[in-house]
This record gives sequence, structure tokens and C-alpha cells, in this order.
Amino acid sequence: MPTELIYPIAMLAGFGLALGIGLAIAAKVFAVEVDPRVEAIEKLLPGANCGGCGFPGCSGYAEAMVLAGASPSLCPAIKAPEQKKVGEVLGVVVEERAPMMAVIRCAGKVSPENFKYDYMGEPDCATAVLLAGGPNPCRYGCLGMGSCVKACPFGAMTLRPDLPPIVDPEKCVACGKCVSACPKALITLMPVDRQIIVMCSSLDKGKPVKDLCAVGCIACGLCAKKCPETAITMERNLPVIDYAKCTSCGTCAEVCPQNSILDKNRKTVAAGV
Amino acid sequence: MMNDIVVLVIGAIFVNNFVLARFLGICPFVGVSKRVGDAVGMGMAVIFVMILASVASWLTFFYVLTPLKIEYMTTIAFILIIASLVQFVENVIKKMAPALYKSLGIYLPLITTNCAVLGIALLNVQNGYTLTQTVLHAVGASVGFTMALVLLAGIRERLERADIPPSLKGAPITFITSGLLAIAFMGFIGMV
Amino acid sequence: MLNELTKGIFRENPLLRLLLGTCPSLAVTSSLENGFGMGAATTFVLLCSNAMISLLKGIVPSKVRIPVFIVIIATFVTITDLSMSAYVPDLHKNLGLFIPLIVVNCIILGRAEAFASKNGIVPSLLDGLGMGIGFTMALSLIGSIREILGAGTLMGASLFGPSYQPFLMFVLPAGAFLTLGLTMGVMNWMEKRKA
Amino acid sequence: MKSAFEIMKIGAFLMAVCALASFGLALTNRATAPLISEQKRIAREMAMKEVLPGAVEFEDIELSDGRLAFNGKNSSGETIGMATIVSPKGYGGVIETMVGMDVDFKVTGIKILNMQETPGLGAKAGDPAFSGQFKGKTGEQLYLSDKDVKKGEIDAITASTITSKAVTDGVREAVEAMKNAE
Repeated sequence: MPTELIYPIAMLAGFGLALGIGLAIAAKVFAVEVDPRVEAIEKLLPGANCGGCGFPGCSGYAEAMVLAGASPSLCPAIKAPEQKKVGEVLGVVVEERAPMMAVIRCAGKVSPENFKYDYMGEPDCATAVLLAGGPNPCRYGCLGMGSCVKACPFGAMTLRPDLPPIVDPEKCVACGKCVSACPKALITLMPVDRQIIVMCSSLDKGKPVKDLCAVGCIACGLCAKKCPETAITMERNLPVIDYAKCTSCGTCAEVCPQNSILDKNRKTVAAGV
Repeated sequence: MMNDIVVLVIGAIFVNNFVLARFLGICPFVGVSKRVGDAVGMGMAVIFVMILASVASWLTFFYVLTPLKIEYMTTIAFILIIASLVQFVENVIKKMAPALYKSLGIYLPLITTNCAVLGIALLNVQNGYTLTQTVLHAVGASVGFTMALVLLAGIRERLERADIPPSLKGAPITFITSGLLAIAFMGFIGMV
Repeated sequence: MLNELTKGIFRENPLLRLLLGTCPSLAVTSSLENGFGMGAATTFVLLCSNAMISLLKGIVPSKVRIPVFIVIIATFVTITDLSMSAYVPDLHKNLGLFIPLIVVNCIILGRAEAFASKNGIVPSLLDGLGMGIGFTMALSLIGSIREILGAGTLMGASLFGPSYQPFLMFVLPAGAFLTLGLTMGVMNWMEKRKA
Repeated sequence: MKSAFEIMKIGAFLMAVCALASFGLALTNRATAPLISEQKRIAREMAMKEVLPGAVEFEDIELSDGRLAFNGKNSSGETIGMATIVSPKGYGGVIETMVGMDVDFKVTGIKILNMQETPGLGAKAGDPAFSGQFKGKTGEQLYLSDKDVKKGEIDAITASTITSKAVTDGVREAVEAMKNAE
């Protein structure tokens, strides 16, 4: 075997051996033990990394549950069967949590016809709000450009012409992404089974509201007076319902002259949310 | 000596920028430049690996391949070293700095198949650089690569908002943007 | 089985669709001849390495999987490099640095990882051939566009006579980016119109 | 102990693959090496003939500054000139140029062996229009005509002054080197 054959073979084989062993040792020395339970749980979680549980994504939450004992019921997006399995893996009983959903507290008409200026910019609420509080004449009203719709990782919200977006209770997991996305802070998380909701966030009183919006609350206070359980108090020109006392009788929705209060049993809000 | 350093580093960053003039490392350049955060992460990984790989390959060439007169084995020896080096670095980072690995880790295997790393190893040897020149060239080239990557990432983030003809969306517009970027970089030619 | 071959040519064209192997495709497509030469070399290496890797796929220990694949690919690349510089020296000079870079060409390692290490030898060969042909066609297409616009010639033969002032930009690096981007755009557009 | 065996197995596997690979390469190299060097020699021979017209036989010599050069002899055996290779730094990189010179130090011809100048611009240095200008010139004339104060006689290629200057300086340097080597 002439030398010009031996040298290359020896060189490369030598490198191969050294590097092969080096990598094998490195894989052993630097092996990072991953707790099998973390992987098991991570597979059960929805994997949308929505952050509703307060941890950085599902893998962060899984690690927190296994290593730091975080409560398994924080995940808003998980379906009941998976949640039970996570409990089993952790060996912890998982108490049921009342399903929540996002609600947009505005039912006013949102259309370019009654905008106070011609908005030609980026179709996004967060951008539109920079221009004199957005094109909607009502300073507190929804801009209807779907920042919340874009923010929702579960596609639970859909835009509608002339009305604020509609929320699909099935898909909505109350992860709260839309709450922070809405520049007018109209969205709050409420139990899905809540009947009576005040569908307006305007802090103005009387005439200014009446001129701009057919269903805006004019802070007349009738609902507070008429409520049999005195569950409603007027704060900053808006009725605030104490849901502990409220029996969802619906009188407030009936008496409200502007139909600003939604009663899901009888769908009183004029805009038919 | 000082002038030589400046010429080499500035030349590698601006004049024959690794991506925009020499076409090395386009796969990650297109793949990872969606967000500036990723681009910087990838850039750091590339700088780290490029310098390490350049030094390792230079030593191998001048102390193993040339004495044994087997220069034709350069490519295979270099790529074997680079692949093992990257895998080794990946293991080390995964153990030593899990947080860093989380942000940087996914890019490391990408670097093994990165033409820029092998490209610079071969160029250092072809240009007959000394060890210091090799390190300088590696620094310049990787910084140039990162700069081009971050520049493109910045532009691409704005492109998300621009209205582009549907058939040009995605990769085509990225190449066209890189083309314009390359034209801009042509302004530096002849500077060094 | 035939679909393995045809998918590489249009539907999953490595360069224009999967965006693999863009480095050489920009750098050496300044003329049709270079583009075709690069495509042929890559196809040869792709075929051999796909075959070899699909043979070895069972026994490769996972810890050294990538180095082993890369050594196999590098062997075939160096063989191509040496034989090209022996038998086709001038093409070898044009392609220069980019022949060794076939080793890190994303197509080959990509196909090896994604396909060859999971399928038998015949499908791997077909897949390699399909991908290779697709890549060569894409390279030749871009090469010819750049040569016609950038130098007014095709395969060296002048098309528009001496008075033609070539559009120099297309032979320079920036032109390569633009050509590839526009070609992809046209392909998407055709895809949309047809579908 | 099992893990040590495991590591060895992995190392051995990579070694085996590398050994096999390098064996294949060594064989290919043995087959192609002579061809490649033959090609190189022919290319050099052709270049030398082009640069020293009429020279048939070449004899390698070393100049005073250690530079490799060749003495060109015509068919009747007398030396008709000398040639050497210079590598000035051009625009895109090194421009390897062979320069031929006859006994009374006049340039007989130049040939650019390889360069990475921008195609269409600097690459025009290889065309006879530019490289032909050097024939019959020496010393003082080997400067760019408009650029340098000494009124040289070489017209630069439009839009690629850097390349033209690099080649011209390279040729002048070669002539100087060969002149004091006499």
C-alpha cells in the first residue's frame, strides 16, 4: 500500500475515530435529563402557547407544573378529558373550572358612513386609535377593525360589517389575548352562562350619547332604581351589576330606554348582538 | 499591520459581503429572516461557529493536510470537523445554558448545512491567510452576514404590512428585496 | 413509484418551490453552460449519496448520524470535483469554489435526512434523480435568462449582434437575486392562473 | 463499562465510514492527479508560447527576488526573451498575469491566467483590445495614459480603472524584476 494511499486514509480515519468518540462522550456528559412527565404533559396541552396560564407557552407551563407544582387548572384552552389526564400524570385531583368567554361591551353601529373622518390607514384598531382616538364618533366605542380578531390564537372572533366582532363561545377559551389587544379596553372575560350584560362602555351622560349611538347608555339610572334586588349601582355614568345579588330577572333590560343592557333570554339589545 | 486588519475586516463586512456578494449562506438568510429577533439569534450562532470553524480548519490544513500532501482531502476533512464541531457546540450549549439554547438552539443544526461556514473555511485556505488573518476574516464575514440578515429581517417585518401582488408574496419578494440590498452594497465595492 | 421522479421536477421543484440549494443557484448561473454544469454535478452527487445513505440507514448510530451522512456526501463531491478538474477543466474553473460547496448544498443533506434515511434504495434513487433534474432545469432556466439579458449571448453564441448593449446588472450578484425572485413570482402566478 | 463499549462502537463506526471514504478518494486522486497536472502544464505552456511568440523551448530560472521565470529559446536555441508571472491585486481579487519580455526589455505580450474581475467590466482586461496595448512598450510607457503624470501609453478600460491600473502596475513590476535579474 503506497504511502499516498495510507496517509489520506489514516488522516481521515483518525479524525473520524476521534470525532466519533468525542461526540459520543459529549452526548453522554452533556446529556440533559428531561423529566418524562414534562413531555407527557406537554403533549396533552393544546400547544397554542397562548399564555393564558401565565407561563411562557405550554412547555413552560408543563415544566412549571412538574417541577414547581403549578396548579393544573390554569390552562384556559384545555378540554376536560385532557385536563383530567394531566391531573392523572401529576397525581393531583383537578377541580372543574367554570368555562369563561370574552365579551365586547359595545353594541353600537360601527361603519364608515358615520365615521368622523375618512380613515385610509392600516386596517387595525391599534393603529387607527392613534389618530384622534380612532374614527368612531363615540370616543369609547368599538372601531371594528379587528385587532382582537387578529390577536385571538383560537380564531374564536369574527369581524362583522357595521357591528363589533362576534365571539364564538365554543372556540373562545378566555385566554385573554383579545383583552390586551383592544385599544379601547372594551373586552372583559365573563362566565359563559351569564345572562345580563351591560353592552356599553361610554362614560358620557344623556344627550352626547343619544346623538351618536342608538344603543348607548345615557346613564339615566332607571335600571338601578327598578332592579328588585338593588344589584345595580351607577358608577361613572355606567350601571355596574353585582352578579352575586343579580337573579337575571331581566327587569333592567326591559326598562332601559336605550336597550343598552343585553338579556340573553330575550335578546333585548336593539342591535341584536 | 493596523491597516491590514482594517482592510480585511471592513472588506469582509461591506465589500465582498458573504451573502450579498459571495452568495454564501443564502438558505438561512432566506429561512430565518422573518423576525429581527430570530435574525440576531441566528447571527450570533453563526459568528460563534464561524470563528471556531475557521480556526479549527486552518489548523487542520496547515498542520495535517499540507505536510501529508493530501490537499485534495480539504473539503471532506473540513466538513467533517465543522459538522462534529456544531454538534459538539449544540450539546455544550444545551447543557450549560438551557435558556440560551432555547433561543439559539434551533439554529445550530441549520448551521452545519450552511454554505457560509464551509465557504469561509475554504476561502481562508485558498487565500493563504495566516492564523490572525483567518480570525479577522471570520469575524468580518460573520458580522457582515449577521448585518445583512438583520437588515433583511427588518425590511421583511415591514413587508408584512405592505400590499404585495399575491403571486410575489413570501420568497419571491424576499429575493427581490435582497437583490435591491445587494445593489446598495455594491456601493461599497472598490472601497478597499 | 413514478411520482417520486416527477414530483421533483415541477410540483416540488427543489429550488423554485422548496427553496433549497439557493447558494449555488445564484452564484454560478451567470450562464446557461455554468448552470447546467452545476445542475449535472449536483444531480450526480445527489444520486450517489441518496443511494448510499438509504443503504446504510439501518445501522447508523443516531449520535453520529449527521457526520456520517456528511462524510458520504463529501466523498462523492470530491470525486466529482477531481474528475471535473481532470476532464472538464474550463467548466471546473467557472464553477470554482461552488463545487466543494455542493457538500453543504441544502438539497442533498435535506433529501438525505428527509427522504433517503427513511425509504428504500429505489425510491431514494428516483427521488434523487427527480430532484436533480428539477434542480438542473431550474438552474438552466435562470442561467439562460441571466445570460441572455446580461451578456446578450446563449451558450456563448451572440443573439443580438454586436450592437446590443447587454443589461450588465443581470450578470452581477444583485441581478441573480432579482432573476430568482421574479422567476418564482412568475411560477406562482402561473400556478394561480392554472389552478 | 457497557457505555464505554457503546462509545467505542460509535467511534469505530465513524472511523470505518471515513476510512472507506478516503480509500475511494485516494483511488480517484491517483487516477486523476496525473491528468490534472498534465492539464496545468499544457495551459502554462500555451500561455508561455502566446506571451513569447516564436519561443519553442522553455527553461525555468529564478530571478534575484526569488520569483519563478522562464527563459524562452526559439527553434535555433538562442534566448529570445523571458517571461514571469505577477499577481497584482485587482478589483475583485488577485489577477494572475503572465508577462513576456524580449532581450531589450520590450514587452512581447501579456496573458491573464485567472482573475475574478466583474464580468463585463474588469473582465475586459483579458480581451486583446486592452492586453494588446502592452506589446512593444517598456519602462516609462507602462503607465495609464491619462491617470499618471508621466504620460504613460496604456489606455484604461472604461469604468474599470482599478483593474486596468492593477494590470499595468503588475506588468511594469514584472519588467523591472526581469530587467535587474539580467
